Amino acid sequence: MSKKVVTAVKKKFKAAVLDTHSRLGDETIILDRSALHEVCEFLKHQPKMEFNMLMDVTAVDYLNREPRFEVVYHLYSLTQKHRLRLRVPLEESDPVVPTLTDVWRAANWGEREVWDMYGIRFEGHPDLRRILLYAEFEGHPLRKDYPIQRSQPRMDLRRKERDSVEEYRTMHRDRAADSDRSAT
Amino acid sequence: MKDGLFQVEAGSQEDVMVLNMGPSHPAMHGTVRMVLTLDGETVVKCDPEIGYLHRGFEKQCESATWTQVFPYTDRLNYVSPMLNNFGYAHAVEKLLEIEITDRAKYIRTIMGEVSRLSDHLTSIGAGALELAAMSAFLYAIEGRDLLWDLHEEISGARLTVSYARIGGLKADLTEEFEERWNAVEPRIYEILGRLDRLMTKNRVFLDRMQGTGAISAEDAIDFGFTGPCLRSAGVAYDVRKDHPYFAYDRVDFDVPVGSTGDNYDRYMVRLLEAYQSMRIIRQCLNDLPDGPVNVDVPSVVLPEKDTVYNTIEGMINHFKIIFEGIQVPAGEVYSYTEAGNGELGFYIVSNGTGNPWKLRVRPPCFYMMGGIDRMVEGGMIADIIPTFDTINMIGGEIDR
Amino acid sequence: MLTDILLILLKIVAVVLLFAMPIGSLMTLLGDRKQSSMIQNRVGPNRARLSIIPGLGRLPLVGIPHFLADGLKMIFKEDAIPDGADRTWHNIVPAMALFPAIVMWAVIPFHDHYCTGEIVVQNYRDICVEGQTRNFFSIANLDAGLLYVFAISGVSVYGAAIAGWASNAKYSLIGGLRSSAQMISYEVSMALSVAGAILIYGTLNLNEMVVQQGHLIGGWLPMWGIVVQPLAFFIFLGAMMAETKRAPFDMPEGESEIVAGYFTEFSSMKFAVIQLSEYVATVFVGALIATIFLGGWQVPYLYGDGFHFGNTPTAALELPYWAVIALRIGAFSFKTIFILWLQFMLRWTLPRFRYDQVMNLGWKIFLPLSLANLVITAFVVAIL
Amino acid sequence: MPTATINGKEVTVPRGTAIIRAAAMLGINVPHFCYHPALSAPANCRMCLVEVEKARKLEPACYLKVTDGMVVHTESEKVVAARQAVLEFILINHPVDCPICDQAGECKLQDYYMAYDAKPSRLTTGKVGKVKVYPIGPEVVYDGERCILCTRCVRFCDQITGTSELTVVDRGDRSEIRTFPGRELDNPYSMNVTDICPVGALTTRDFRFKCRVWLMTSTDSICTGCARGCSVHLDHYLGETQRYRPRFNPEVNEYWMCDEGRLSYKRLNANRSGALRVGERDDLSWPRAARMIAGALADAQLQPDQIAFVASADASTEALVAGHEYALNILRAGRFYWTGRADGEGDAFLRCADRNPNRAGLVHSFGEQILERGADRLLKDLKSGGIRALFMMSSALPFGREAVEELAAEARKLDIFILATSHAGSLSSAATVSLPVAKHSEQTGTWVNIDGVAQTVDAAYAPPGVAIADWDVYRRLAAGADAEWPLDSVDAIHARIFSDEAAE
Amino acid sequence: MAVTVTKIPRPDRSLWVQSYVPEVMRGLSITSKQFFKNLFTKKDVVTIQYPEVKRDYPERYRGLHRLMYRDDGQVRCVACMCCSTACPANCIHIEAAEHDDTSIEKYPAVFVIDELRCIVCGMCVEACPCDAIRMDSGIHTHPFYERDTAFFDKPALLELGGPSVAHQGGDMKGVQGHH
Repeated sequence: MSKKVVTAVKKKFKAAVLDTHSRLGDETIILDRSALHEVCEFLKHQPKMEFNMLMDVTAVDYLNREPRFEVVYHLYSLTQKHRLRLRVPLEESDPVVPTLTDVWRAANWGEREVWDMYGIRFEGHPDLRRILLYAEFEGHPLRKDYPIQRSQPRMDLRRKERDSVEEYRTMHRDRAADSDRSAT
Repeated sequence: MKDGLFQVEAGSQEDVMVLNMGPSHPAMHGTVRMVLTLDGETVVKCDPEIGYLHRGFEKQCESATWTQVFPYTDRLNYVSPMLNNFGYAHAVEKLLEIEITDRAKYIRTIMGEVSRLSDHLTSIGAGALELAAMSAFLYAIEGRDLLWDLHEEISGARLTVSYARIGGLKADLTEEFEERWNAVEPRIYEILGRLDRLMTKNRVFLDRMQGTGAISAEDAIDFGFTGPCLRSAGVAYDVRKDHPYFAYDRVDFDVPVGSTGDNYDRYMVRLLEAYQSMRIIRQCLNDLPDGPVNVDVPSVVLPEKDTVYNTIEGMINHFKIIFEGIQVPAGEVYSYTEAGNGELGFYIVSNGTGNPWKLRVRPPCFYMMGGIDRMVEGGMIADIIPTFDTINMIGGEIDR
Repeated sequence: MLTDILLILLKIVAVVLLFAMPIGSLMTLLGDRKQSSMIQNRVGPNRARLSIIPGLGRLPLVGIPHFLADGLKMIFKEDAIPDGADRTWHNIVPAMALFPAIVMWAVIPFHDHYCTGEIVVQNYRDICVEGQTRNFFSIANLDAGLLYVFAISGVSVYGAAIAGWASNAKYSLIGGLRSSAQMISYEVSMALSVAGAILIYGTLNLNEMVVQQGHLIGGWLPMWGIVVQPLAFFIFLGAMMAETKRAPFDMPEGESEIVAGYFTEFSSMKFAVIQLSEYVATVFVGALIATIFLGGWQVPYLYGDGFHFGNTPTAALELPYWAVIALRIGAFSFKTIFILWLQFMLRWTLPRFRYDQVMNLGWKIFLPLSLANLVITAFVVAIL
Repeated sequence: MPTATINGKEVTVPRGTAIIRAAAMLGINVPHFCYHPALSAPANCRMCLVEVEKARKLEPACYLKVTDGMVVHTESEKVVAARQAVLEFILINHPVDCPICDQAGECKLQDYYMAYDAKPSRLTTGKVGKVKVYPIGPEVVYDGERCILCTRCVRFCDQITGTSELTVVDRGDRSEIRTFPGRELDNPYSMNVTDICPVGALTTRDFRFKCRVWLMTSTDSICTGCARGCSVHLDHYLGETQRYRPRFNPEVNEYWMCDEGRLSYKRLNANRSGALRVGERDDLSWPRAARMIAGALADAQLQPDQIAFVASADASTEALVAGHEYALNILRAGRFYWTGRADGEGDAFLRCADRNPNRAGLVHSFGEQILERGADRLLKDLKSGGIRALFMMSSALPFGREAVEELAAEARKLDIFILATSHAGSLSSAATVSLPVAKHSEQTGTWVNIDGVAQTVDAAYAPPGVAIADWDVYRRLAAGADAEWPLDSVDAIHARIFSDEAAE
Repeated sequence: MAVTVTKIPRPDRSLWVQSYVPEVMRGLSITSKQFFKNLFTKKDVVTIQYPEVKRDYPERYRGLHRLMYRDDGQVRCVACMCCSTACPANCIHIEAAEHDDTSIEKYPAVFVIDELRCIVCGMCVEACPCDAIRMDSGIHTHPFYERDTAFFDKPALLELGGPSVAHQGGDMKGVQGHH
């Protein structure tokens, strides 16, 4: 079932598909990051594929391998009941992938966690903050070169956090401006 | 009122208040913080902040042997530890390409459902507690304790069970297990009935639950909801049915599905699923096959103690597994099981050694928390409480 | 004159220290802990123990030593005042909360006026002949007793509101705001719901109300408030519970939402006093409901000289006057405690309302219902 | 040059190559017990049997030479069955000793059993008991029950050391390894037999029960016991070196090392000090201490002739280069000395009389003439006065305790005595400034051996306390003196060392 | 297998429900039933009065560790370090030493378990190849007032222990070595 998906993607995005395999029944496409967004849009909306769920986003650090990082997406189709894994290799020097938040909103938190743990940036992410760790944390702990016993420096008390009232006011002003515009 | 601390001015629409709900707050179980922007009592903006219970689960696993990961998985969703155990074992077995024995499958199904029951009872009970219906909570907890007695009976611990092993189980069921279950079963039914009668039709409860924290099926899918939360929105996705594992393809059970995705539906899904779990356990106990609980793969399963004590062959086998860990072939696998809160995924990368190279958990409530702002914005502060509860976020799982 | 003052002081001491406070604070224990434990299949407090009778060992005494231990603990706890709080008000507020809760007791009649002479029962009333009636069993026999109650309960809102404000904490503030809104709203339906009873009994004097409830309709049914005003009873019960911020109307403290509401930032004895005032108020609710709706100190068929079955001038079963008084005070206490028990049962059974639902209930349900009740009662009274 | 096909892959090897070697060239490991590349092949363990096409039976891969057109299968069904049978036989009398056996974890029997057999034994009779804990030599203990009689140890003593102490006594299942009457396994290379023993029959007294092998981490390093600089596996656990094992290096030591060198790891652990002390203060940070030292040196207003720098033949070339740079340009020393261990006994095999691991590096950095100014000369010059400040690199001294005390007493009289040291001792307590430095197991360094072979090793674990690498000490001292410092990384130092060599 | 779906009913808001009273009464009937039942009979009370009454732990209960001993009372452990290797919490510290008796050869000179660090997973018991360590003492880890007291050393662990009945070492014991 999902073999067909792999074939179709291979056919349509010939240049971007670096490799495919289906070990243990997990269909996998290794993709170039340039086509990631396009492929995902295709996978989500194409009939008979309908990958309407992004199950998980994570990354793997293959230290001492070129390219070092890989972002891994697990997709699922609730209608077709099939799964697909997308892997996007990334160079250590340039760990950036386009965000998928506009395709699946689930990517929001998943990508935040990958950023937090691996320091892989997601271009176009609306709110790329650390999620499990605090903003002052130094380094990205799931990288293989982060020693497991490493301790973090003591941080100062935060004087002031993000000003949510201010954010809300801006939001409110924008909204008011919008409604003014639509009124006139 | 001192300026800058908080401001309450009359009249203007713009004047909102920021309220830090948590991390230390009675209802934010598992220490979560929600930065709320309030207009009166209405939530206009919610920014959930997690990570207060982050323990570096995935990092730790990378330096543990495959077997040593089990105690860590106990502490993921600590209300249903068995399900995490089995989910992880299932993933590694998939990577090892091992098919566990029939008896192990049935036992895993039984104990998994026992754990699921305890998870659902906790969620229902805690929801009642947070709506101040204390008695319902304690009834549910009483039921949960009975179930944990069963955990203890067969694994030696109530919560940190570490019961599964790769290729099978740590131990077989005890002889008295069925007897114990026969004693527990009517009491659980009684407790479920009591909860049902106390709450399901009570108007105070309905007013609090119906129409609050609702999420549409499209949004739920988009946010990656799974489990009871997705089913409450009307999507009948249950890993146990759609991709059966263990003995789930051999038992008969229904999938309760809601329609609106509000708190009431989530509560009902859990309540009805609890009844289904009871059904599954009964069926499995009736058909429980005989035989060994561990597969016959010496490189994976520790040999019998007698063999270890008395033969060099058993001793060598034992030693190799203990100090090297199970040698899992290089490769990657994504395995999924239905945990208490939804699809519990394990993405494992092995480089062929005794330790996982990468062990990613897909905690079901992580993605649900990602969508919680959508569910509470526009509601009132008080609505956060049942919404947060019916999502049943477990700190150990979301923060890992 | 001096004896009058002494008498009043004695009565105050008796009511406050022997009835309201002990029951109020014991309820913290028995109602909140022991009763809940029974409901929830637990044992409840029994670890603190006392040895009262030598040789019997240390006894749990249904948990009463816990209450003593708690009090002792509260005294020695640190009194923390948040940074930036208004210290003056923060310190005064517990007293402000306790004051109305205690003062309200002034008008509760524990028994009819004491008759120094002989009692003749006429038309279900005790009539004192050849003697004086002395007010021994209520602190003040006000003709506007009920109005006094409403007036004082109107004051009690300040305790919670100022406690919330003076703490300089957001949760406290929300709690304070919630409580003031809620208490003020429910006063309306509270007053309106008893208006029917006032019409029927034609008095605001609580003792007189009780006396009138000794009437037997058709010679067998006591004319208790609950019999003639059943709807008002439920409304009044609900409204009073909301007024005292008891579950399921405990929005102002709703611990799962706003931590502990207006008393989040109170600790040690100040916290204890606020708690105590709440419980004293709860007991007062019991006493007031018993007075208005459950016949107060009345025991059915029991009058000054003994039991009468029907409108007979002589008692079917004669009793000495002291026994009658004892029975009636006992009955009153029993009724009060029953209402308390009921309140606690409700508390341990029901989930909490949401803040806006409470307001809806008050304004959209209780108010129209009590108005309707009033109108219908008025008609009926007018026709009869 | 015959060409053979092994497991379907072709390989061309020199004539006379055994199949096992040819397979190794292809990356195919043929399991074996008795075969060792440096020893003769008796083919007695039968573990390396492989299937050679056209041969009537299975052939020992360690013994049979490759011939042209030979087709070999090393993992065929027949071969695996044979291995299982061999293992079953070997294990018949093997004791259930893994818990008390030091070899557990690196035992060939364990590895092969899991790889090939993993089946319960069919043995029902009792096992044959033999000698346990037999003191076969001063450094080595023998366990007869665990021995599988591969005779590697016997051949080692015959063919490598030529001392021939060992032999096999008795017959059948009572055979054991023994020394010849009146002899002991006491040659200076005796502990090598424990490395080559594929099971736990021969274990060293030193490492016995000290640490389980699977707990240790192994880092490639060298032995600093003498100028040979044998390549070793440095096995460490929890920041402490547990043992040395020889590492195959055809240019230096092949498969072997001497007992004395093997036990020299003890110096890495004894009396270690990681405390930084300036005067009476031991709570200083490195930058602060460096500033104080620079200040004190400036305040003393010394002439170059009053300042002496003592280089060490123990130190790595990096340390010596950086030390030289520091002594010349920042310390401005006018006198140079060197210290090192006194010469010992050498032989024609591995042991050198020169017990200093890096005399070549010393000469490279400081020039040939420094060798004339040794520790004795230093003592003499100190006594005669003239030296007011002394900087001494971490080093061993070539003379006995009394002379060391004498040197310490003289050093106490100096205005400034800076000692970079990794050990606590009388000299370090005599120093005005004691700078903690790392040992060779804790830092990157290059050592040049007696034959001019340079070996660079990496740190195995972190140094104790605030100790740092030698070259880093000079970098920090330079920073404290606000001086320019070109050698601010190992790479920079390497660039200098190797460009110098290229220039020569 | 087809997915059997049950649709969740939405309760109709009849007057029965909307008027609060009947459902409140129903709730009260449940709670007051429990109340009176427990007031008079204590039948449903599940609380265990802990220090006076102790629950029996099941046979498999994992409690405090104990070290088993040989027939002659010596510690059975041979310091093979399997338990400390298998321990995910790293709470077992063992120092091996040579025993005078060559049939024992190796014994733990130091055997310390940090019971506070222990996560009671039972991996050590599973890993022990000598039946030397067990967790079936039936005693749960009690609270410690000082950190030091949480370290259980060999004598303390042996005190909880008992003679091991496991037959061990194959038939080795029956055969005499010829030294």
